Amino acid sequence: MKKNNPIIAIVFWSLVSFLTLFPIYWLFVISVKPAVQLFSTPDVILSDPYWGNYAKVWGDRLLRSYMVNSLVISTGNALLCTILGFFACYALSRFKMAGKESLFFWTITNRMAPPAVFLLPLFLLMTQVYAVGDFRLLDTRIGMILVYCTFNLPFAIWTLRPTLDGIPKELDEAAYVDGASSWKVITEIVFPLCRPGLAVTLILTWVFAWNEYLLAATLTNFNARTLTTGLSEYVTTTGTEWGIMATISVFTLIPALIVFGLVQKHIVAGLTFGAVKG
Amino acid sequence: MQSNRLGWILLAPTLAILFFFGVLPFIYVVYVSFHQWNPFAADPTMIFNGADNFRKIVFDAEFLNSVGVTVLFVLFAVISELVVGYILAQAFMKEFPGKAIFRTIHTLPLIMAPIIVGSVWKLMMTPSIGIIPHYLNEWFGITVNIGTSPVAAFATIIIMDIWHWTPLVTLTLIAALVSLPPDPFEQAQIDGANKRQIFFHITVPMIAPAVVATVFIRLMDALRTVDEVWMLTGGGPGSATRFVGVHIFKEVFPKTNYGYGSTISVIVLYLTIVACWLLYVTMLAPRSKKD
Amino acid sequence: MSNHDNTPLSSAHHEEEDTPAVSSPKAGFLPIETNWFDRLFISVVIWVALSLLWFRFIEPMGLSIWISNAIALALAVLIISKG
Amino acid sequence: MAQVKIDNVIKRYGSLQVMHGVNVDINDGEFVVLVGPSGCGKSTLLRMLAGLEEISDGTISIGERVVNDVPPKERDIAMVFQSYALYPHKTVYDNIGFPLKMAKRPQDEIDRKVTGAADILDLTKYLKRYPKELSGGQRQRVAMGRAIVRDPQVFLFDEPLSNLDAKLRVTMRVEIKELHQRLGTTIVYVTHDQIEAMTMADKIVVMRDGRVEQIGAPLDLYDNPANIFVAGFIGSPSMNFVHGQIVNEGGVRQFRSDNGLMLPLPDTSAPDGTKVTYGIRPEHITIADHGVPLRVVVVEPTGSETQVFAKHGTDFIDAMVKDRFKAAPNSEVRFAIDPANVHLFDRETEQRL
Amino acid sequence: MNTVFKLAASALALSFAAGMANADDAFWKEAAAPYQGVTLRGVTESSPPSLYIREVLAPQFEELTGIRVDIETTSWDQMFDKAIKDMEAGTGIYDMVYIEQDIVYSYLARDFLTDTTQLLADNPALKAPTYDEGNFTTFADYFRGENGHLYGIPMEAFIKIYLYRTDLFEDPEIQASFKEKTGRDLAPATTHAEYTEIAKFFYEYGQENDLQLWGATVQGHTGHPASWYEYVETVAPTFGIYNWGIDADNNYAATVANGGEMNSDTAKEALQWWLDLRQYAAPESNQSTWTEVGTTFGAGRAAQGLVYGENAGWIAADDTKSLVVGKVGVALPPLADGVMAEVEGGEGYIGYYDGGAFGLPSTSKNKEAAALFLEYIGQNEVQPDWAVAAPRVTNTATYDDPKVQDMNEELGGYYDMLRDKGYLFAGAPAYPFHAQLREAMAPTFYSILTGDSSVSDGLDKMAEIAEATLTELGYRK
Repeated sequence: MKKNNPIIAIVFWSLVSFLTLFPIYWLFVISVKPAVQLFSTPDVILSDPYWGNYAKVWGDRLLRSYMVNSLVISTGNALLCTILGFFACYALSRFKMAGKESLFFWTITNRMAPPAVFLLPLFLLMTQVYAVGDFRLLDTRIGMILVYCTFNLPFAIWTLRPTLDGIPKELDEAAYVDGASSWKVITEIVFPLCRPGLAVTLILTWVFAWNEYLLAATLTNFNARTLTTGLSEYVTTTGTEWGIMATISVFTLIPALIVFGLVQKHIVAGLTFGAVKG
Repeated sequence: MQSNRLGWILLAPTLAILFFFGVLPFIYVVYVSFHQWNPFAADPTMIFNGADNFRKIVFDAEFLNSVGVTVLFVLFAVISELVVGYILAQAFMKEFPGKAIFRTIHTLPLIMAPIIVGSVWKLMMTPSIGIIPHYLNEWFGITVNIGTSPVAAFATIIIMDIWHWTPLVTLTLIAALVSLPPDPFEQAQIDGANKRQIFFHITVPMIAPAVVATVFIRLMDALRTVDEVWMLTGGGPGSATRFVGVHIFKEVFPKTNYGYGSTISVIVLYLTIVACWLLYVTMLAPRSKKD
Repeated sequence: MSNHDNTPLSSAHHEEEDTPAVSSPKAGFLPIETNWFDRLFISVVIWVALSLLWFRFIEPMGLSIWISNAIALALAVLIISKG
Repeated sequence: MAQVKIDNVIKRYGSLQVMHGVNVDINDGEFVVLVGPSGCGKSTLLRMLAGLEEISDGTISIGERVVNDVPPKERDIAMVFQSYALYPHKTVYDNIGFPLKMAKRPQDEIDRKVTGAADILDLTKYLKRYPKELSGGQRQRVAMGRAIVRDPQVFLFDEPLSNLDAKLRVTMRVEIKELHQRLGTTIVYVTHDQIEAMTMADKIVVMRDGRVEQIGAPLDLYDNPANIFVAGFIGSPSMNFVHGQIVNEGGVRQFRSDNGLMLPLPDTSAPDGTKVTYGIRPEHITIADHGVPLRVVVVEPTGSETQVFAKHGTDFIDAMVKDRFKAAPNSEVRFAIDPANVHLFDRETEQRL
Repeated sequence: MNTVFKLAASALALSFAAGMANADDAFWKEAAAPYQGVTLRGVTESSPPSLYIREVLAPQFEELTGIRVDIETTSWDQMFDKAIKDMEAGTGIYDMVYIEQDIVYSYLARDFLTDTTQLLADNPALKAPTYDEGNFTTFADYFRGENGHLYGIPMEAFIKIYLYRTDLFEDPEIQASFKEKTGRDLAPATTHAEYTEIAKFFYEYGQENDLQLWGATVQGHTGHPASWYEYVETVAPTFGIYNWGIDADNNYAATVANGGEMNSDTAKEALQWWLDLRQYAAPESNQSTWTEVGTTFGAGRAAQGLVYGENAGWIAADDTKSLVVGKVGVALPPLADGVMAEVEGGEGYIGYYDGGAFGLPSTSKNKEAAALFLEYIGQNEVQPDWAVAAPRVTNTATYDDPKVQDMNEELGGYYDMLRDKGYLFAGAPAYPFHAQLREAMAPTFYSILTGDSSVSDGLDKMAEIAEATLTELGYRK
């Protein structure tokens, strides 16, 4: 009906984008400033960038192994949560199980737990209960993948439920009539149809896992430390190495940026929290 | 047809993981919450003390204050995120050049780790040296000091949270708006509703499920906010930004007050679950049940 | 409208399809549909809330927490059986 | 109540023109049906009338007023959508009362009008229900109720029956027609179903590709279609068309198809050799011994009538006969055609000769 | 010290150590023989001395003995949490834990640590010829148990000192202007009043000349315990309030009413003096922890300040981080009348002797191998390079090394002060409840800093909270 003026939209969005980008830009500025310049009058415009921090971070073998751990843990966790969440939502949306709405709600509550106090029981469980012989879950990638499920699996279920509910049951039935097994119905009919929802769930759980700090800091020691815990090594009583921290931060942003960019177009299609039906 | 057994099989791994990594620790926390336990007390063992921790908590001014500021924070942050997110989502419903790029830019903060967000904002907000206080002072003569002004610190955290999490709200609202059928809106135009009336009578009720679902996620996450605040203000100035997450953190980390810390967590979890449950049964469940 | 008679249109009584059944009104006194687990949860919520309020306002006056527990238990029985 | 005048209306989407100067005059109290195949622009025209689409050029007036720039709510119209567009979160009562509430009418008036409309539409029992708790027909009537209470100058219906089953569609057709008679309001009704158009309309507007092909009373269109399109569109089963030319064989002017089928020719001024399309409606063909010989393809008895499909080469002709008729496939049948019922069209322009 | 510098230094040290390869090598190889295949794990704060262990000493040790050493470096609060959880739960993850001087009492109270003296006595094969407890400075005494045995091998030690800008203090124009304004010569303050006067002078000087310069540093974060530490460790002792104003021998009394000093008039005067200083301090001081105080001073934004010794090193010498290299002088903190006499007399202290040690948790599964590594880092031989890379001194012999002497020059005589005046400083009081008590009082302390509560009311309340908390913890009867 109304003609919208693209100029206004562009000006508006440029402003919003400026506000959005500025802290990220500033992160970058900090990463290319020598430490000696950080605590003096700030300049908005970047001049004479200093790449020493990048050289240091890139050359740090520990950080490289943290990067690998981060990738393995967040990818493993995102896949696990998305697949298990998909199965769970399929069950919740297709079966008439007693009390399934309560079950749905109570799975979500796992995300509400304030993390700090759960660290102690998790530590005890992972060192003393979930241990076989010399192997214990603490400080392992698989352990972190499982621990991250406590907040990501509820999220996956929450995001995927409307997607599953939105796929007509008739499709399953048609496939059964055509002779498919339950497994085939799930994997070949329903799963592909959920792709946008699955993509969004995958990316968001991945980002949540990638960015998690507190659990990783406490429940890993040597073998499974992640990039975010690497950050904490530069906050010390003898000076916080902001430049290095910012550089690591920039490094943590890049994979997230790539993953996010890949599924951009699915995001809106897949985020169907409480979608309205007719 | 399919038997319920398959349903339970599909749910089993989820329930197992949540049981072993969510429910068991929770049971342990509840167990500890009835004990006095500080490994650095004169008696470092776990001593059962009945409901004494709960007796203490209802008079604990620090805790009650932290609940208060948390509620205030969550209200401010989530409502602002909804309003800003809705405005931006609506703005995205129109076509304009470069829309895809702007949308990508707008979602960027989402991918940043809270601890990084806290660090960047700390550097930007450091009194006198940070770029924001510096130029606010230089250009407008406004002095902003998050070290002395509770309002400035609180506002900074809210702005930071809006900056960080509005994109999630925007995206879910765009998804909700895109999936709305156009007919009721045209019908409402013909029925004589003006813009405001359409918004309140048609748009709001029709995107309400998406809004509530988004609020739900944001509420849960905002209540757990620790990393950003820890980096930015450490809970200060005074106790102005000592949110429950930060409060619990201080109770169990430096103070190693495992017993009472567990009690606080149990109460916080209790309050969170009750709030979310009310939201869920009143706003979300009825719709999903009837469909 | 007032100038038209309000008798149903001649064809309106040709009821064609089945009108879908509306969910039956719930049985209990709670304002929402519940199963036993929900009601147990509600009882626990009330018990905790009551206990906390009791600790804060009533126990200092000398009334034991067990009174609160008894009330909560009674409420729980009522809610779980009748809710 | 008012007359509606659509004057040389053009619609463009960017550089794409989809409506090419449409003119329609609708009289006060008239039931006008816009009909045409999907994509012909009939819904767009209706939405322009409603104010939901912008008018690129030309004018639309309702009553005395040009409404080009008048927002929908001020046009004093009511509209029933194909999807019914019920508000899913409002009860039947609130759905019907919504326009009145928007107009800030007093509660007692809303109450009176809503119950009145509910009475008429037999919805009284369902006022407290939500749309999803109603059957398709009931939802449809709620949508109509919402239109009725506004007491508008013009009712707009956008394919309101297309989501209903066949039997219900017949019932609702009667209902809408009855409603029109009772209220006497101008109605503009869009459908792709020519039977709806024929049975309900005072006046039919046949559209194709953003143009009006013909305007007229139902039987006018049936008897005197202006072109092949209208002829083929109006009437069921649709008209037979055979391509050929006028020949004069031994002083008898006849029609000879490209396959050599000879058919009787009505009076026409067209000269011999003119290439024409020959149109004859199935219901105007009888079976008689003196008719044109053809081979039977299929015979379809419907009880009251029998439809006979027959061919000659690649020319197919079907007939709708009153009598019971039996014939084996590929046997010979003779179709008698009264030249008075034959329509001739120019093969190039497709216009009626 | 930035990483590049450190790594360069470490490469140097490695080659140096290799060149020095001496008779002791035989001992290490032999002693380590039974422990081949063992991996030692340690947790520490990622401070420069610890990073030196991770990057230099651990690889050296591995090369020498074949025992792998993994050092986890993390933030201060994470380190404590992880070490405590491990030792509390008895998981045996760590073979070495960092012990900050103030937490050693907590660890000893819980028997978390292994008696290294005893361990070496019991296993003579482990005793390295180059290792001797007598090599350590008196700082090691903080890590001795009641039996006088050593429970941690010192690895870093600093004093919190008074740093001032020599370029400003020695500028004749500034000196003249100061004299004109105050009637006395500009020199590092010896009393609190002088300190404030100098702060005020430089604050005004900065304002008048439109400089990014303020009068003093204040470690006054309004939401971080650093501010509490500056008050109790640095400011209060100079007024004669020791050990947080709590009398450990008198049933841990804190309030004046019960015989404590936490809310005494002197304590209030001390806090008030410190708070008043903030008006002359850089604006970021209310967000400053020990880190930012160093950065503020290093950025040349303060004329003087009380700065942790571990920061003095890079402020004075590292030009990649500091703008005031070569312009830093050190002095003793300003004192109230009579305090020096008291301290010389053996009662109290004038500032914080800070540092940490590496301890061997009782729960370790590789005690013997860990003891070898602890001996290794305790040798005199490894100290000088370490002291240069990360300014800290734990062995008396280190002071005399030429490299350390050069460093001393660069640091404006900091090492001399550490050696000669170190006895005036003291570690944190021997309480097993530091963090517990601090966190209990912190909210009130922060409310004093924000002005929500007055100094007098706040300290009164803090003293009460302290007693209540100690009662709850079971220390105060």
